Amino acid sequence: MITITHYLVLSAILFTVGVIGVLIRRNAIIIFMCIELMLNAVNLSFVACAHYLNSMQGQLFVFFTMTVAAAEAAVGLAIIVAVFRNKETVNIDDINIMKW
Amino acid sequence: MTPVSIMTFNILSILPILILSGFGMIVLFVDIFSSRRWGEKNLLAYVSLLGVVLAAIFGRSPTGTTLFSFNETFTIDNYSLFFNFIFLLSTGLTILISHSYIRREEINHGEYYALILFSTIGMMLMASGADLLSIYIGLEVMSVSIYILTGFKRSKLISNEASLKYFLLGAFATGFLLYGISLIYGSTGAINLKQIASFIAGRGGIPDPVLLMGMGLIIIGLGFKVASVPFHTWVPDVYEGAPTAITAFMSVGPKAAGFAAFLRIFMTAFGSTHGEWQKIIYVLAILTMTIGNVIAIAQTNIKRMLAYSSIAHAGYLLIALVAANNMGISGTLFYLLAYTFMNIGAFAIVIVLSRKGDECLQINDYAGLGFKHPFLAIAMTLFMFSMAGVPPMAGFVGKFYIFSAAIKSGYIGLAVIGVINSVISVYYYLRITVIMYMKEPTRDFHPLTISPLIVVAIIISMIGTLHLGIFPSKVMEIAQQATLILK
Amino acid sequence: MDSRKGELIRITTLLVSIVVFVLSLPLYFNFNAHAYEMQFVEKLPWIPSFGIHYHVGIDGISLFLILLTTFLMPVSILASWHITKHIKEYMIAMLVLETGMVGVFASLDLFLFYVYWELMLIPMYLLIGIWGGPRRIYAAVKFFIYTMTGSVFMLLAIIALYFLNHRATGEYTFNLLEFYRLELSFAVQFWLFLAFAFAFAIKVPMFPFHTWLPDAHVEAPTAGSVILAGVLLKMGTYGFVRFCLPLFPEASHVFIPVISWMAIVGIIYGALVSMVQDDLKKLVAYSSVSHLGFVMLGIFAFNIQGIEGGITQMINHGLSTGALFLVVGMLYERRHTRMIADFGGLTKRMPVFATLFLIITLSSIGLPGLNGFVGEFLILLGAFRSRILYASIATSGIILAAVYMLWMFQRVMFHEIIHEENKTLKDVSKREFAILIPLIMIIFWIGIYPNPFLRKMDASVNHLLKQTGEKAQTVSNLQTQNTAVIPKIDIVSETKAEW
Amino acid sequence: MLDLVALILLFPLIGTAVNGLAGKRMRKETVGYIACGAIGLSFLVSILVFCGLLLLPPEGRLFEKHLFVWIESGSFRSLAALQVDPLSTVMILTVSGVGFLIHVYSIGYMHHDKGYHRYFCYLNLFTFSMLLLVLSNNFLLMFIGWEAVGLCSYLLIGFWFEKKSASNAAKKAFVVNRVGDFGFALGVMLIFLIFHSIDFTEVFSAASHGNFETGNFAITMITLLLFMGATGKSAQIPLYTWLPDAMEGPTPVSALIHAATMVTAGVYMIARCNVLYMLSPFTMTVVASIGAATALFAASIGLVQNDIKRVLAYSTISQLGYMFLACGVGAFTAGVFHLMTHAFFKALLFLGAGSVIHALSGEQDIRKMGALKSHIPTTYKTFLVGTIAIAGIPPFAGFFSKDEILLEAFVRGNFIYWSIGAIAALFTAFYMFRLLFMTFYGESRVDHHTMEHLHESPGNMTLPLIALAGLSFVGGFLGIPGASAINHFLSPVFGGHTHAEIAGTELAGHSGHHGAWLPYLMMVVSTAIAIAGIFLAYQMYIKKPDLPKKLTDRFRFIHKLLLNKYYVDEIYDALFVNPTKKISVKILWKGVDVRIIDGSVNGIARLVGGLSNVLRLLQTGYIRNYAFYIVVGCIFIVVLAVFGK
Repeated sequence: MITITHYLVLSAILFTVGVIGVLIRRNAIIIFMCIELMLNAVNLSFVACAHYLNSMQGQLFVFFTMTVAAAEAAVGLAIIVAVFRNKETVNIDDINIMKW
Repeated sequence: MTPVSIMTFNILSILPILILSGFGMIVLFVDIFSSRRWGEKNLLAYVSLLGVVLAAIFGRSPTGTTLFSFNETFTIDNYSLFFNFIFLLSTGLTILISHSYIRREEINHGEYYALILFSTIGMMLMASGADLLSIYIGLEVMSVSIYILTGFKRSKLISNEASLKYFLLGAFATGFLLYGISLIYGSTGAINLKQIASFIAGRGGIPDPVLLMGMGLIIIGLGFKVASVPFHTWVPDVYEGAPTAITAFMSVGPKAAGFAAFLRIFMTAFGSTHGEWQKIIYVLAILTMTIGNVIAIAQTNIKRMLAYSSIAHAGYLLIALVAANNMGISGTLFYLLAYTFMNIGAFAIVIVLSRKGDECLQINDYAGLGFKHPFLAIAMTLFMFSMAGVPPMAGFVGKFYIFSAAIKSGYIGLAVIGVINSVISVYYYLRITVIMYMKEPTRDFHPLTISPLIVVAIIISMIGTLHLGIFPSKVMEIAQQATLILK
Repeated sequence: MDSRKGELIRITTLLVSIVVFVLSLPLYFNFNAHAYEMQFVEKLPWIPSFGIHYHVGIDGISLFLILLTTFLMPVSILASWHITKHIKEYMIAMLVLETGMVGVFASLDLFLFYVYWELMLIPMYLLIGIWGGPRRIYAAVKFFIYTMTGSVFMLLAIIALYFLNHRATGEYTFNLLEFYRLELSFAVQFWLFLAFAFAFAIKVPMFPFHTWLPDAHVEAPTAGSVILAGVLLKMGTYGFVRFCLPLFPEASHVFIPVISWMAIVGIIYGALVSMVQDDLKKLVAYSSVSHLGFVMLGIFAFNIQGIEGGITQMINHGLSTGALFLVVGMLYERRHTRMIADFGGLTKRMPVFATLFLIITLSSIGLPGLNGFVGEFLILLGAFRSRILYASIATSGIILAAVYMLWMFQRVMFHEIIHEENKTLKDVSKREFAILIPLIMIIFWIGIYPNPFLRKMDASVNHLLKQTGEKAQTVSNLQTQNTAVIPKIDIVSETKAEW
Repeated sequence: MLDLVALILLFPLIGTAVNGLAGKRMRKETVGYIACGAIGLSFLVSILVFCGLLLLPPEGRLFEKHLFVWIESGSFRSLAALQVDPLSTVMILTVSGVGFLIHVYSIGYMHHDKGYHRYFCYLNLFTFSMLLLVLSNNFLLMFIGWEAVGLCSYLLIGFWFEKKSASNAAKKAFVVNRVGDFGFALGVMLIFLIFHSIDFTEVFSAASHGNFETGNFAITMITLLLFMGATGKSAQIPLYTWLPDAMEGPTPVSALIHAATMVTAGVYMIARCNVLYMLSPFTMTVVASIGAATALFAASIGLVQNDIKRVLAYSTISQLGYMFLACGVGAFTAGVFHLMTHAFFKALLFLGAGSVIHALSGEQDIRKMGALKSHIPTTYKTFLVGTIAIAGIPPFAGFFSKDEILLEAFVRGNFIYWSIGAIAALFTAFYMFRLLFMTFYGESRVDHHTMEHLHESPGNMTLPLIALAGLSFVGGFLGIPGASAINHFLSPVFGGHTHAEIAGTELAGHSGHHGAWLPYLMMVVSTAIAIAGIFLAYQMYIKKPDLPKKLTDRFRFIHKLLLNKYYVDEIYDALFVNPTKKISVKILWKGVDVRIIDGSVNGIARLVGGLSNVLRLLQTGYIRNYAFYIVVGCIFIVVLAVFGK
């Protein structure tokens, strides 16, 4: 029997994977994808809860999250492209003019 | 399954948002049909300014009453009106200081103003949101617009870098916020703030661990927006890299919006679990003030210094959140308004002194300004003393308000740390005046081309700073009324 | 800026300050010496939502400090005649400073008081920082931050009083006169006293919080030094009299040994360090530490002689030390140095100056018949009545005062002229004479006939003593319990109010 | 007539003011006339006041003139009020009289000085201060005069301020006096604490009405503290060191300081407070011992000094020691009497010395004098009178007063006091005649250049000398044993402790042991001692001029010790002055102030600055670091939220 707990644990694992990905990867696009993974982990948790609670609001939330994520993706990729055009790299360790 | 009912909404409640959206579209359209050669794009500033003014005028109408719209996901009350005023003010001032700046920096695109207007809409949504969803959407609308604005100087690597940093970290933090929301939703079955509150009250005010965890994650998401340590790290870099006018905008609008959401969520939804979250905020407040102020001392770039100062100010505001009494909330409102004036004023001066290709951002570049451009120097001095919390400037009254709130709730230790920090901050604020008045100029000041709009912005900021410092009473009363809604 | 415009600015400012002085005179003549209540009170709502009023008034304690301020102002403006750099800004700063100073002495609303207290930091800071000497930036910043450090704690204490008062009376107000009626527990008094005393002790400055003073004095322009020594330092001592004593009587009593010993150490230490300075301004600055030690000792004698002496000594110090700084400034204008070793034998070239300088020096030493003595003696008498030991040690300060002042005077004014530059010095000009003569006349007046001054203080000081005494008695048994251990205070329960 | 008493003070004050403010623009003669006239008028009024007092019955001879309330605070009140009684009358007569003569003398002596008007201004102020001191009716007003004479001595000793030694001496005088004043001030405070008043009449009547038992601790403290003031002002051990240095001033100033004003203040004060002192046997012992010790100590130094003024200075200290000895044994009248006669002859001697110095164009070393007798005859004759008077040869003034003191020391004190006094008397006679012989007799050691300018002083200098010589001769008759006018006159002040009563009662008790012949025996003995001293001096400096040299070689150590004044100045420097300076510079200023206090103030600032530079390194600029901080914060918050109960 797959209970709500399983979903939530899976969601937590996915989220953690996303977080770790953000921490250890260098490529900006991959980092962004890890963030997307985090968002989707959250979506999973929302849907699971909505189902469990018999509530529509969670489902609704997921739609908004996806929309927002899409918008973010558009903007984010554009930014990465802009960086790439000036610097010709998407390695975040090379993007380090401003510090201290 | 709860049926999704047809939404009922009061058009008045979203009128300012509609106006701003409309003007955002208009700006975009006008932009398409205007050519740079004829200077028609200069009109865009006036168009957007008109939008802001109209939004402010129409936003005022339902004062005193509380309106709910969209199935109680959106509310207009004194609280959100006060914040709307702050947002519109900061937007208006930003447009005033942007006008000449973006022309000089050759980023005079119509999208600039449109994005500012859209991000203002986001802020308003955050302040007016009555459930977590609308707050989240507001936050994203605001953030995404600002991600773009930060990178608006496309050809400048520094701007790209700031934008990328802000975007990646912002999205990352949003992930935490969302996860927090989902946990709260899972734990309480609600995303409406009032329902969450009643759910917790139903449990006798004793929250379960999942709820607490969700609360913690929300603190991260919002803490990121208000620049609280340790989620502040983006602030100096992004402030430095962004176009200065946008830095000014970012330092006041989104911060205010962050606090608006912070206060509303924690006072309305988690008000009864104050004991649980105050200790977290307590630690964050101390860290934020101290780290912001201490690191600011070593800065040589004025934008970075103001960035750290902005972090420190967030720390003071968190004190008010810890205190969590009506005085603290109205103090926050007051403080944010005062902060809007003094911070945008300061950045306006920075913009005036910069020129294309040479932004004049080193603090030492200000040497000798005091007697070369007395008006600018006096204005800058005023803003610095105000931020340092010296009477009779607005910053003092704000700090006084917040420390009063802390003492009222018995957080003497926090107040003591707060005032010590405010002494530390005096050092770097004073340094600006020292350099302006007491050092010989190290370089020539090029003849400044000061556009009248930016002068208007500076004068408004000065008047605001002084007025709130000397006659704060009226605004205080409004702020106090605004807080009543949260309890 | 052309010189005519500068001259106009100077004269205008001078006239303004003189008018202010003349306007302040009726305060003295119309002052009712038999009433202890505040007089010339004005009370207007300012920030009603916090219960803050523009509430000013004077009594016998603040009367003379206000007069001192308005009197020293034209004098210092006259002493600033040589300022040519940014004359307009300079004069603006001076007048803002005056506003702040008078405001501090007249405020009866603690919020208003604090605003003025901080407000006058800015012009003083600018005066030191822009028109000061070579290390002016260091001195100015140190002055500002040091003073601010103290005062922020006072701000917290003021806020705490505000809530305590609300808890006791249900009224939100910053009215000092209301606060006087509060019955605070000893523990609360203890901490609030500390917060206030810290701010004031820095301002006075009491040993060991005095190190900002020599720096500030050395770097400040002449007028800045005069105002700093003449008025600003008095704010600290005035604060003790106006706030610490009547608001926290039991705590004040408990702190008598601490404050007294700090004062005594200040007296002796200030004198000894002053003795060996080679910079004239530093010497006078350290002598201020010593003099204000006397004032503090007198205030904490808790009897009428001590406090009246203390107030008199505040005035005296303002006059004498102010005059000393003026004199040093005159020397500096001539020679552009303040090192004692660069002078010597000036009496020969500047006999009139020598006479005036000598009178001022003697006034500072506390020669009977001049003003300094009246204050010092009353202070010591008061201290002697309360604690013989303190007074006995402190009295040795009068020996040291003679040593450091006369040694300085000797090295500057006596001997042969050894430096070539000193052989062509000019005696005092008419303007300089006009600066010093009013001061010297008052020095003699207070020395010979101080009674009019003392009488105007009587009622207020008696009332103050009654306040401290009566309130102290009510909780006097607490004293004995609490002297040994620092009281632990449940701050939350003491101040926490309903949401 | 008594109402005029304020005028006594007013005239010198006017003189001071006029000369001080306008003196520079006036002719020298005018300045001199104004100054002398002021003091002269003051003297005349003093005589009137004296007559007025005489008209009153002896027990009612107390008059107070209230001028205004000076300081009033709470129960403390100090009036500006003057008190006329026999003691103050004796003092004002002496002060204004001798002061007047000195003023007249100064006209000639200071004629060539550039600071003429300044000098007279100070001189008038000096006299004013002293008159205020003796006329005041309470301790605090007295303290004004007390300090003001210190100030005037400062001004006058440092009159030639270009001379480093002069200004040093001036400062020393003021500071040493301040040390004494420290005690005096404390004494006044203690008086107020005990008596709740500082008026002489109230304090003394409270003290004499038996409220305090003899030996009362508070009274002892009061009297000791006051005495401390007296040691400073009247140059007693241990605070006498300023007086010899005070010779740096113009000679008439020395005369004024040593004779009429300043140094006598201490004796006057103790005499004034006799009621208190009589209540404290311990203090009396201290006073007497210090007086006796000072008398001997200073006299021994005087034996070998070579500066004409220095010899006189040490003789003054020694004579003051006598006065304190007298007061210490309770013979206040004798003390005051000696004070008066001493004023005459010491003024005479100093002015005479001044005349000598004037004649020798400023030479002060007696080794460079000799055989001046015929060159400056008037000076010589008057100086001889003074010398005889101080040596104590009857019937000159010094004899009577000194003899009375020795007698009292023996009768009321003990043999030791007497013998010390006697030895000091021997020394006095010796060194004074040594001075006389070396100056006026023997072979001339004056160099040629000076010799050419050698001249007798002008009339306005010799006339005062003659007048003082006359006073030194007749002054003693005021106090002839058995028929002492001064005893009689002063008896109301010294109440139950007058000489007359002693003669009647106590002496009667003593006479059981010693018999009524004692006073006469004493006279003979003291005369013999004086003659012995003179004889010794004659032997050494006239008969066998090589003897002193031999003795010096023989007792090299003692001679050196005496010549260097027992190294007291050096000891004081090593004990107090230098350590204080060193501690102040090295420890307090450079150490505590700069290093510790300012060091920690700046240290905190530096610490914050350093912290700033460290913490900013956290801001690495790497996104992954920033993300890492967020995660750390997240873990922290979640832990705190969930588990932080």
